[in-house]
Amino acid sequence: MEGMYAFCVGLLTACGIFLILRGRSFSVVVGLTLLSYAVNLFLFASGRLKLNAAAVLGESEQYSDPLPQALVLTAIVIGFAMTAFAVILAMRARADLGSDHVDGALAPPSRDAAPKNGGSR
Amino acid sequence: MQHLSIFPILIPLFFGVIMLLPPVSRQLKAQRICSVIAGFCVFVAAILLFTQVSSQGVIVYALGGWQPPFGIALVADPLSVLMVSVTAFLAFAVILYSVAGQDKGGAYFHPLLMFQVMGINGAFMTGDIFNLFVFFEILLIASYALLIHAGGKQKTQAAMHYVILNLVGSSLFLFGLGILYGTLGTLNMADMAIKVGSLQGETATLAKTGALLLLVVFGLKAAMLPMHFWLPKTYASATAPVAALFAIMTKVGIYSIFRVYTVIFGEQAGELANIATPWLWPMALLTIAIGSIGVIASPSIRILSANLVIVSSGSLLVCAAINSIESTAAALYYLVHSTLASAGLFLLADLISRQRGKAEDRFVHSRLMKQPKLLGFGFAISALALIGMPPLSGFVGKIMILQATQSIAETLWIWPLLLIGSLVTLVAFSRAGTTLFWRHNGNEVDEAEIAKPAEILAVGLLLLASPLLVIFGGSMAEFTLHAANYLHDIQRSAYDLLPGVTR
Amino acid sequence: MNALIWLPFLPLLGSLVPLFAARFSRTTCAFMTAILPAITLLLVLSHAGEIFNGSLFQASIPWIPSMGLELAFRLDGLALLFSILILGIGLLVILYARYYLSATDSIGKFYAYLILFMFAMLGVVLSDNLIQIWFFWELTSISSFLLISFWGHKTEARKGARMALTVTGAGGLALLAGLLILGDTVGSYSLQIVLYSGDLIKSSASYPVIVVLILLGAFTKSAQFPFHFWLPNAMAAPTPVSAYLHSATMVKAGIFLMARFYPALANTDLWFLIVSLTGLATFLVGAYIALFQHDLKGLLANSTISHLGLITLLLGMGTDLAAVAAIFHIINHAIFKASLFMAAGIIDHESGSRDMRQLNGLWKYMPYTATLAMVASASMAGVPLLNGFLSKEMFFTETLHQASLGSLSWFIPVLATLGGVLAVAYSTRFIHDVFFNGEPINLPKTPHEPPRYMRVPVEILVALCLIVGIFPSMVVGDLLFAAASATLNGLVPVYSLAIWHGFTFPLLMSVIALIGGLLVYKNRSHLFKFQSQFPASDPKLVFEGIVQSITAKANRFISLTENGSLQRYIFFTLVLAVIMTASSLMKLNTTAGQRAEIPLDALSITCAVLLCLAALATVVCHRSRMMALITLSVVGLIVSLAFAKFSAPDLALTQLSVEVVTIILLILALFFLPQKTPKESSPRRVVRDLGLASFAGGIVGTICYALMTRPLDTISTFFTANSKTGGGGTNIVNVILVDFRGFDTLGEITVLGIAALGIYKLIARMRLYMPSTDDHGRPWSKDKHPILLSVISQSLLPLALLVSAYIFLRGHNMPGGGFIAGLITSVAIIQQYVAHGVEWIKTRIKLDYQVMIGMGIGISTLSGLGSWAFGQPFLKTWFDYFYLPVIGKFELASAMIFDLGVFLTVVGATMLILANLGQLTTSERLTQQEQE
Amino acid sequence: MLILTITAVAVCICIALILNLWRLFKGPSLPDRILALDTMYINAIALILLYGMYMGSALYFEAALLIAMLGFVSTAAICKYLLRGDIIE
Amino acid sequence: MKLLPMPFHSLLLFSVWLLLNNSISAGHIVLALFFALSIPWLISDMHEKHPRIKKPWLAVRYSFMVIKDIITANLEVALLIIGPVKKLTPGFVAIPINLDSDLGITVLASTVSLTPGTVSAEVSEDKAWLYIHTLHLEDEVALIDLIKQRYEAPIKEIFQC
Amino acid sequence: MPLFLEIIICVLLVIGGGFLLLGSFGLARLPDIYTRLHSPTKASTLGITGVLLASMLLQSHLQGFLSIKEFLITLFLLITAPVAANMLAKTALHYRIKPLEKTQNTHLMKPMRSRSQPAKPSDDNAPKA
Ligand code: NA
Ligand code: NA
Repeated sequence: MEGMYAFCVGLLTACGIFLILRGRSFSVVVGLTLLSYAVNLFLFASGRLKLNAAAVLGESEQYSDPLPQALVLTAIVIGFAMTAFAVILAMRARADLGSDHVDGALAPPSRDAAPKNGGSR
Repeated sequence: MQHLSIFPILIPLFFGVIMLLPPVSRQLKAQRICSVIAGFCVFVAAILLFTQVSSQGVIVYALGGWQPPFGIALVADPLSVLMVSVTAFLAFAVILYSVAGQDKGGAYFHPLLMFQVMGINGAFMTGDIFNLFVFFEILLIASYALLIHAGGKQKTQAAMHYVILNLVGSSLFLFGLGILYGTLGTLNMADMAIKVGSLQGETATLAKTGALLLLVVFGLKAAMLPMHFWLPKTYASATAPVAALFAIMTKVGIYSIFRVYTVIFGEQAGELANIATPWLWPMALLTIAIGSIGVIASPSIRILSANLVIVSSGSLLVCAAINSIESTAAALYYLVHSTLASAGLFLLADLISRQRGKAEDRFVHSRLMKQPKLLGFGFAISALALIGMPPLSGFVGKIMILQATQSIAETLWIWPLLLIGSLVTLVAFSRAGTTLFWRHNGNEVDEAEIAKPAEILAVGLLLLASPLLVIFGGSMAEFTLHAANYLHDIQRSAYDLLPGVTR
Repeated sequence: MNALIWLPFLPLLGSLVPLFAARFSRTTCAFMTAILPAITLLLVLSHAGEIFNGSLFQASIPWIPSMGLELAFRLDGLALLFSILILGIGLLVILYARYYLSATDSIGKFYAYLILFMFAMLGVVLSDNLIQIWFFWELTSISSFLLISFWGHKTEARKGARMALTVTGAGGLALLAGLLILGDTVGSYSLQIVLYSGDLIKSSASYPVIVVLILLGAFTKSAQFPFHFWLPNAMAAPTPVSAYLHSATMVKAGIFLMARFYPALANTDLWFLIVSLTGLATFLVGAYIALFQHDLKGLLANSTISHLGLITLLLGMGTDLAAVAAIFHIINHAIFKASLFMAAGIIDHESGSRDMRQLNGLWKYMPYTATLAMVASASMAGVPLLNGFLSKEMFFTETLHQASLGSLSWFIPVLATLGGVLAVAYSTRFIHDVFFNGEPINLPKTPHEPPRYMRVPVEILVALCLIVGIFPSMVVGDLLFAAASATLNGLVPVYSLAIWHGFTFPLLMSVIALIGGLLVYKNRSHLFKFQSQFPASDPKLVFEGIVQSITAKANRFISLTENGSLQRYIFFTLVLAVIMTASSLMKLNTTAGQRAEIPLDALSITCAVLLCLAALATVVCHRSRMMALITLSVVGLIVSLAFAKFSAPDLALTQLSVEVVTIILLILALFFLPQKTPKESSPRRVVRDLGLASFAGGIVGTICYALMTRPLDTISTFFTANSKTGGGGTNIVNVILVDFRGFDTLGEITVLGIAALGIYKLIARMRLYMPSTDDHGRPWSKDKHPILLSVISQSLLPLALLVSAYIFLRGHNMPGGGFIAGLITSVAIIQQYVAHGVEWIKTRIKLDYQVMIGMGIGISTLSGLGSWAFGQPFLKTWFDYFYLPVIGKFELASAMIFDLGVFLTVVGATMLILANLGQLTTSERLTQQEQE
Repeated sequence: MLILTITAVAVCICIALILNLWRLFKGPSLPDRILALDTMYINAIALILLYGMYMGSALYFEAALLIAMLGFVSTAAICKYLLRGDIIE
Repeated sequence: MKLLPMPFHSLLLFSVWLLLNNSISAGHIVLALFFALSIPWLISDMHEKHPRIKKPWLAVRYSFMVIKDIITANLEVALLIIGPVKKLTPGFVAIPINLDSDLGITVLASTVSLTPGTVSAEVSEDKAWLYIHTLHLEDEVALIDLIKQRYEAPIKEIFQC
Repeated sequence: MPLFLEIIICVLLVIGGGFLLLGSFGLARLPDIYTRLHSPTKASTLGITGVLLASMLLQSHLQGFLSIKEFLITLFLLITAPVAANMLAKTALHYRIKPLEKTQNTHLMKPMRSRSQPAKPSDDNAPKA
């Protein structure tokens, strides 16, 4: 089971990273979401997998490690907040920059536009 | 005073919340008053904490009454109180500056500022590595929101890059944390420091992987090459007080590197001792180099100061790479200096840019400034400080770093880079200063905005820090040495930080 | 501590005086400015007697001990000599500048800079600490920059100042490095110790490095070849500055440095070779260039270079007598060159030009000034009875005693004589070409004598030329001896300051120089013609060109690397992460550990296949965005199932609810984004990214597997043991969240709250692209609120709220909690928004979501603060069991309040985000539809 | 017998899930895919309940309840999006 | 403000709470009462006025009938699904309806969707027609009649609309 | 566990599993979106009800008291499934997805899209406006 689990985590990571490397904000957000699934599963797995061992006193004979679960919960919430911000930022970028490309459709940065002599005289 | 350790976190949180609730939330004026009061309180708390730690030693504050390593503990040690004090001072200046009018142009400026300060202070104070992650996220999300304050295309684009890169960074952080928890089984940094020494063989190898992942994350925050790309645009496009506050943000990354790679993976980490050093060396040196190249290529003050932030990051990373008590002490001094000086320059850039019309802060011919003497004086001060020329604090930091090199090889790598970096900065600043202040068409325009008293006070405070750091350089250097000693000798005091663990 | 400490600081205070005195008349200002330097001079002189008797004054206070920096001063012969020069000539310059500067120049600022420089220079010569020397050294560079660029509106002033600062700054950095190594070698940064550690230093391996670095500092400051080019360009400064800095004091700092470290560093072959050859080259080059200058100040500047070279050469000769001669020439050169600069300034001031092609026959107009200038010039040429002659004689004498070039040693006296010839030639030119040689040509003003008191400083200096020249030992004998003694560590050789030594070889050389110089001057037209064949190169242009080409290269490099492509930045970050982790993972020999694995089952395999296929489909279909969203939902669903399967019901619940909110958010955003992604990655790019992604995925998978198959000993047993007894709950995960690690949760809801605030900021004033059709060009359906959906949503709301309350209340003991409950409530409310629209809701719900966030975080914080009342740390929870007659036993816990805060924050944040985003279009869309 | 039945039913659901995924990929139209997703939610509920029965644990009920509630919300939202573009108006 | 703005919902909430907690202890009854009163009170603004169930007994009978129909419908549909696709005779049907309330229409549409081989696809804007899709359309008129009599009529009676 | 209870549970489970499979089978097999809609809406809903009943019985037995909270899920699904089907049908109509060739009364699709009165069959052939 562990091997399959690890394979899935790796695959999710790979898919997430591939999408993050695309140029469009939506793909990036989807990629980040996939990556955060992978992260959550990974962090969860750091407490090792156990079956029928929910960390609720009296409900199981043995308990899985509750700490990574709590960490993943925190990570999920934070991930949600971050994703939400990124999504709206992507909208804003589309509105402001006229493109949903993560680099926008701006003119090249002013550094290039500056006169070659750098203005020293 | 037993709760003093948590004040630097709770005060901004409390005031941030107050500002979200009516009646304060309805009026900008009330928010400003709140903000200034909060800034002042945080500063006072930080100073009190500083003196308390200086006199009584390290304070461990076990949140929820759960003894570390089981609960989260705040650790007020010399390093963290130093960082918190710098943050508090910087934040106070930034608040002063922003209440003069930069807080307009968008909602929630002051609450966000509070949360940002809370996040930064929390990151410095916490003794728990997952809690460090949480505070990283607080300061990051607040910085995202502050970055887009007052809007504009440049900001949106910069934010896009900044946010996404940091989201990737956060994912890596969690991977790293997962590995470390999966091998060490604990989250308290002192406990990790103890447990890491007994790791052996393949578990140690796995832990090393996690530790190196964290280095990438901290490096990203600290703008370590090749992860520095986000910085110039982000800092240059942010509203002045925000950019000034950001000056401490890269330092959070630096701080974390010192914290993690001297305390946990330091000398006494057994198989994992000093694992970051071989990676830090090349990247730190290249960071200085690329920062210096950026400095010379900078077309405006803001980008110049952003590139200087990269250079200072590189210098600090070099200190981390040297990995000795002296280098850490040097780094801490340099960190305080460079944070305040570059923050001052960011604010100054705004004042200058507002008086130069379309030229803004670019190094081109422009109209005459309204207050050339005042601004010129300020500019000269921050330039001297940042170049590292006497009589201002930069030279002390620089010399301390130079003195901290140990082997000939280190000297041969570091000295030329640092010194040439200084020269490049000197050239850049002399070009900048002469162009900004002397190359004008003589026209004065009436509508140009005069620097307001609060703004001048804020800049003045930040710039004043530099000479003070020199005049009181002796005690300052002594303190940083003390902090560095503590950091490098953590194994001896680790059990004091862990009341819940018996030897 | 004694008065010595105050010596340099009096001028520092003094630099503030003119800023205040500027409001008075210029004379008053000058007078007030002069007071403190004058007092300082008196103080210095008051020490003179004892120093002549061999005393040494020292004073120090600690400053930054860990760095080796202390505030340490020493007043010995050398320092005394230089202090007198700095203060004495400084006072004369103050007087001179009073008349030189025009009414439009800010005299207060000028004096302030000038006195600041005086402070810095005094600091250099009085320092008794290596780092402190450098400290003041750099201050001289800065104040010199300010003075050169005093007329900052002039291009040449800015450029000249920048160049001077760059060159001397670079030298300063070299000097710093040298001094640090020196201090490290000696083991102390105290000059006193260093001066007596000559043998140790010279025998150490780092000696060559030290010498080269320190000399770099000295040579750049003292304008030695090949760093001499900055000095002529610094002539853009007002003439008083040139007289003071660029002849008498600052340029001598390099010389001072060599003299200062003479005991510690000199008298080795390396020293001799570098110093003497550099000096010789500078001596000749400066003299040669000086001859061809048309600018009066240019001539003087280059002659200064030449004379500095001469002194350097003397210091490099390695004999004690040469050192004495060097020091003597320092004095003499300072005197005559300062007076010459002042004279040149007068000429410029009163005739409006410095161009020797225009300036002719001024004798008629200003005979008195001309006389003064002629005397000083003669001293520069080395005419007997003037001070210049004396030291030049000593110089010639020393050149004859050189043997270190072996059989080629005769080169030195010959070249020295050649230099002398050139010196006489340019000195003659200074006199003849300006005061005689026909009539003035096109002068802006009719020249006349300057104001009375403007001449006084020149008069004093010229008088000194004569007095020293005639009564050398009486006037400067003691001073010279003391200075030489300091330079030579007390081992002063026997020397004579007489004017007449009989018919000696040096005298012959002087005669040759005088006659040769006159002849050269007479036939100068040939030389000028010869020189005009070479293209004139302006060092300023060359320097600026270099700086600009470096800037351009840097620009190119930066725009090449920071090309604004986020994909590249992420790529680099990930590549670094991959390299770092891979390098470590390669040492992991066996992936699988000893921990027993859970056997596979069909259900899990099916789910895994589903997950993988859905994830891959998300990648494959990512250009069709809706499709990607659907497959993403599948992935999310399976992930929650996985959490459920592996004993994490809380996680499953959270993941499910977050999933839905995320999907809704993405759908909301998708409306404003293009529906499809264009295909824009090149196949190569895709392959590259696929490679990186799979590599990274492989690494993550490997680590994950390696971790899971190894046993782990964690701190979690503590939580299991204390959850009920210490935290009052049976759901350990929840107890960790609200109690053991409640601080994390407080941070987490703060993040959520901040995110909502930030999103609110983002949404404000957003300009939107609202598609009027979908991506297939179909107009949108007209049915805003389908009837079935509206009715059913309304009925579901109370049920959903009840479920939410249920999940909330059981959280402490069973899977659930404030966060999940908050999300369920939010989803239920959003469902109403979807079903009924914003307008409908607006009239019915009046919740201020921002306040809700504030309340939420506030309540959580306050619940944590409550413990302070009981002297407990923040977030210390409290719980107890109670008994009521009808209801029975029940539990109350402060963690519930904390969780309530979580609940409120989640609802507030989620709604602030979604409702605001939803509202965005509403008003605009209404108007849009009216038009349809 | 119970365990056997549960296993058999689980296999049924596995097949069902795969059929759902097949439809989801095949389409051909978006409503087809959404329908497949919606069906998948229902099958997931069954799966969770079966797991709870298999483990003899009641801890998984809430997860099933949540899927039932939230699955509908997301189906409705996606449909609304396809119909109107803007789901909250 | 009425004490019980939505009595039916209050009853539902009360029983659902006890259902969720699997308990009829005094504490849970108190809580159930609390939620049964407070939630309707909280959201009463959100609720549009719908006709009440005027004939509860009929409603119960109707429910049982629908459940029975669901089961039979499912068997029918099962056969259709398994059977050859060629045999399918799908079709759209427009059913004139005469219900005044949205709730009534919703209940009818839902019932139609859950029972014999039909799915409600659309309600006309004037709420006079219910469009359905059926898997097996043989006699359009008979189908319309069936739906109107078997489902619409009782609903109309239950809600009196 | 008493045998009769076990048998009842198993039967319910088998029914549930069968219908769930059937629903998904129909989803995969049926030829157009409109026919496919029927399959999960009815079969899967019934199937899940079967599983829920089984779960209810088993959990009641295991916990020792009547556990009928599974009813809540059934309730939810019965309420929401028709609405989901309705929304999907609307979407399909909006997307003008062609029904199976032999579908009768396709002329109704146009009024359905515009939510107007049903039109006569002849209108369907009229040129589009
Ligand atoms: Na909307
Ligand atoms: Na039906």
